[in-house]
Amino acid sequence: MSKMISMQEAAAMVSDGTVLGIGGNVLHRAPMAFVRELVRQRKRNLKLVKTAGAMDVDMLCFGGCVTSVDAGFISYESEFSLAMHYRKAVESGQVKGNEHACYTVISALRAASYGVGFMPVKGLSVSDLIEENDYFTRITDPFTNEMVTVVKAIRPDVAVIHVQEADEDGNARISGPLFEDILLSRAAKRVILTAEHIVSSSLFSSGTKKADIPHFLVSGVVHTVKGAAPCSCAGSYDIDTKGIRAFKEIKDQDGLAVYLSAYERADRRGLGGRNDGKR
Amino acid sequence: MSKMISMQEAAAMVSDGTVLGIGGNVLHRAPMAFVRELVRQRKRNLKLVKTAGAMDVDMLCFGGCVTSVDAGFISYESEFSLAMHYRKAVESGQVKGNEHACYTVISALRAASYGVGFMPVKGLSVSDLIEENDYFTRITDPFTNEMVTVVKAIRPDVAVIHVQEADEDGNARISGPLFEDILLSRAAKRVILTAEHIVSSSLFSSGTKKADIPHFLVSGVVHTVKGAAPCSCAGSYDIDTKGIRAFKEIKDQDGLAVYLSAYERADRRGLGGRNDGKR
Amino acid sequence: MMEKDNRICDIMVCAMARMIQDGDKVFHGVSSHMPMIAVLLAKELHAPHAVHLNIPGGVDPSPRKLKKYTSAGSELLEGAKSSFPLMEVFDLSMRGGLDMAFLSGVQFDNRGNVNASVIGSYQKPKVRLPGGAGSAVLIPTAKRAVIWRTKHDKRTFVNQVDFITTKGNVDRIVTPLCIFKMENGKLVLDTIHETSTLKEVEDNTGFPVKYSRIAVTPSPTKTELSVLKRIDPGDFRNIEF
Amino acid sequence: MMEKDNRICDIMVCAMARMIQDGDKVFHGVSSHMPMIAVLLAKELHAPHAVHLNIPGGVDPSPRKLKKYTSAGSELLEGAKSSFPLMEVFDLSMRGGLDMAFLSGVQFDNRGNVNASVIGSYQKPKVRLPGGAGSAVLIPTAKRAVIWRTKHDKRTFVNQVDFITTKGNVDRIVTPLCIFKMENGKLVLDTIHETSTLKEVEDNTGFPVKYSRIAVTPSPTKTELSVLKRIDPGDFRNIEF
Repeated sequence: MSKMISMQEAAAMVSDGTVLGIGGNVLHRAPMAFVRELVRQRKRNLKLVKTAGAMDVDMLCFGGCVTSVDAGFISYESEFSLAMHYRKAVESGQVKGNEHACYTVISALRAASYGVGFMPVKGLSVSDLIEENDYFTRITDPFTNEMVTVVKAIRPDVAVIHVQEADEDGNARISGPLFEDILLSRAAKRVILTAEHIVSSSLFSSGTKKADIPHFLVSGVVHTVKGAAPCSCAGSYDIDTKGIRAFKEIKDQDGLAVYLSAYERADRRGLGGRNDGKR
Repeated sequence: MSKMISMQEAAAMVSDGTVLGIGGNVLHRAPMAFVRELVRQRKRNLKLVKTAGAMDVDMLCFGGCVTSVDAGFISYESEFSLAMHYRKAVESGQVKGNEHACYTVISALRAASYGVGFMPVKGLSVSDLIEENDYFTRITDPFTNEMVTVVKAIRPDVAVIHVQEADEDGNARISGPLFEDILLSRAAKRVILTAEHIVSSSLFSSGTKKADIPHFLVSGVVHTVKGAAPCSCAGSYDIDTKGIRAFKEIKDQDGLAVYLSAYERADRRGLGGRNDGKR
Repeated sequence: MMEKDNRICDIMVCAMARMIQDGDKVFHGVSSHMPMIAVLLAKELHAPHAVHLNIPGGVDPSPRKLKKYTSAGSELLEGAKSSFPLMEVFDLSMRGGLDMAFLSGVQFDNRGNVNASVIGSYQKPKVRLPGGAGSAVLIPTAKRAVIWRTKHDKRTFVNQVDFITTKGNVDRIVTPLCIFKMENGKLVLDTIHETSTLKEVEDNTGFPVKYSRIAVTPSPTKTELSVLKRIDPGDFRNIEF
Repeated sequence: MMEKDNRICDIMVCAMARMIQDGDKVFHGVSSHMPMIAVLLAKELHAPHAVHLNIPGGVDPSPRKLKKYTSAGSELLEGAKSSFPLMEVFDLSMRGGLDMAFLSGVQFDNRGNVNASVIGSYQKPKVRLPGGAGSAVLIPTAKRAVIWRTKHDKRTFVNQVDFITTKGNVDRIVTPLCIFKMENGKLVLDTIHETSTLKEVEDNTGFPVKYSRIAVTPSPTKTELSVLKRIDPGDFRNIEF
């Protein structure tokens, strides 16, 4: 059963208020085309979830789409430095920055994927984060009677993951670093894939490496060449420095609209439907 | 640093009373050569851990090596039927049969691998197992106030896993079904590998599939051709029906000694040392 | 009831196959030739989009040759497009995503309690059973748990199980004589196989058999039997008889 | 102290490399060019059996070319024999198996408290920082946490951090001026770089600087500098200055 849809249809699956898990890590394999479409569709009150985000989270904050961010780290790393839109949005009170260790996001996603309400976390022992956030608390280990910090489960309503290869049914394979994307695909209620290449299913059944994400977890597949750009996509392309710098230099919403419209045609090239983009 | 050792040295790493995690599943990729050596070395009071065991657990019970078994299922499946030595050992009180669901073994290993003392388990809700066993209890989810069953962590002192390919340093790759062996390799304090083939490290660094088990988790590697026989080893050999039937027909300890000695030479063929069995 | 030529194993496997709906994510475990073959059959006929999940983790495998001794071997990876091993299947069920699981047990009572653990007391068992494998966590969490058992006698269907391994979403219990269903928390007779009779069911059941109407388990069709011969040429669906 | 030709980045990276012992399992995360290069350097020289762990998960990678913009890219999978991604590195640390982690933060006090979260109050921050990434769980669990920070001023080394993101097994803090070590729960001066002076350290530290004796951070050797040039031809160890 083909799950090929257009970018517009895919983004329409994210309603205002959605808890949205975002694949990739910092400037790597972030689903930027999908993120741009969310901003174009003027989504509001999204609750973002990511271990370590960068341009994706920053752009959604700039677009006014976000009400909270659960993450361990939001920054562009050394060369491109801070995520200023995220930072300002938190400082102004527009966005609630729910700080995690990257590992407590992982633990919260594990809890969701195991169908339980919380996960004990060894390392978070001495930290003001525990008192300041209602998603952390301490309980007693019933076997040892020692105190242990636990984190509340995070079950994203939707996870969006950019992959190098997917078939029409939604079987997908990630090349290079997986980051937390396999876990994310299990923890979320629905999964949307954007895929550089739409491949024949037989590639997975006859090849040496099976799909990392099975079709039955996936709700929609968008054929999206350069779907991570200007972020990197392992094996396909590295970052587009100009595209990142241009974004960082935008001053206002008009500038953002101009920036987004420059990508619009490419982002929406995958038209959906069975024979779209098949190679 | 070569970790190649002989089978005798490897089995000597298992002292009496060891909590021993065993790789594979039912009649597949069980580390039978290692199990036979444990019986030959007359280990005592081993505490076995496995999701679904068969001949491995049965033979160790027959050999009088076992004091407890934590498992979800112990049987040879349909054709070869029940694990009678295990069964009798539990019924006589010689062995404590700590019944789990296979999933609660997985959850207990996950807890150990995450460094925490327990793991919440969604599914174990209505069951006499909870009251009858001190490794299960119910606690309150601090976020939802609902009751949830938790299982106590199991951290094996030693895990033994039979793999198709390992290098001398202990990097290892499993072909075919992984079962719970990757998790087991993380949960245990020490890992011993028996390997059908000792391969060059460059196979992992240059090939398309990296090692599933990294060398730094591994304490010893034994070159063990037919190390899972008479159980199956995916891609290498299927079960040896005669070898299984012959074991099931043994009546007493003398018969067991004869059976084990027939395998002794083959089991101990890997001599340890740097250049052993290199291909 | 009239005696027909159909074998009990075929009646059972076809009945189990028909319980699988198109699109269902369905799991079977070890020692489960009949459910394994039922899943393969359903996918060939009315439920091509059912998702076959198993212990080795091959999603929708096309095994070239089934094995007599196992339903958890590497052949269940053959032709699979993705890998989703046991651990993940459990997680899927825990978070509410498994539609159907085929499970077994050794003792059942008419309140849906399942015993796969011991006969006698747990701490000093008269008989130690192999264990419930996935049952204790899957029967409560899979949307529908279908139990099959190749024995139907008063030691299997009892007034009160010796030990409650689990209880939960039991939907049907398929036996060599009949099919029970759970209705309002009670086990009631659903259908009787053409090879059996109501009296035979009653004589071999340790609790009073309840039913609203007596129906016969639909016979295997010619198509079903011919597909069965193709996917299970070794007749492994019959090894437990 | 005499002024020498050595650059601060080289002094810091070489000092960090020397903290890695042969056989150590050592992790660095994002925005971590200096530790990444320190690990690669240590493995080339005194610690060939150190195990290089990172976010993409390549164990002991041999990246053909480092990237200026990231220390978490796919080049860290190149040449690796096994894959052990972030999630697994965290688990390893939680169960006590990580020997060393390079981490950062923005504010430190002399009791070993680390702030990577906010300046001001958490709920209404004056400045929202990027976040501690792995720090909050790795600093307490890695056997030795080494912190590096390319700023050394009174806003960084404070009498009392605004917020305790974490506290734990801080072993050393490497700055552009000096190296602090934790001793009996207090931060004390370990060595001063040849490019700096005690006065400069004191003038730029918000708490009284304690020390038992004043030593100079060992200078980079010719061998170290030549290996650095080879493994980091783009001079990414210097990008934060």
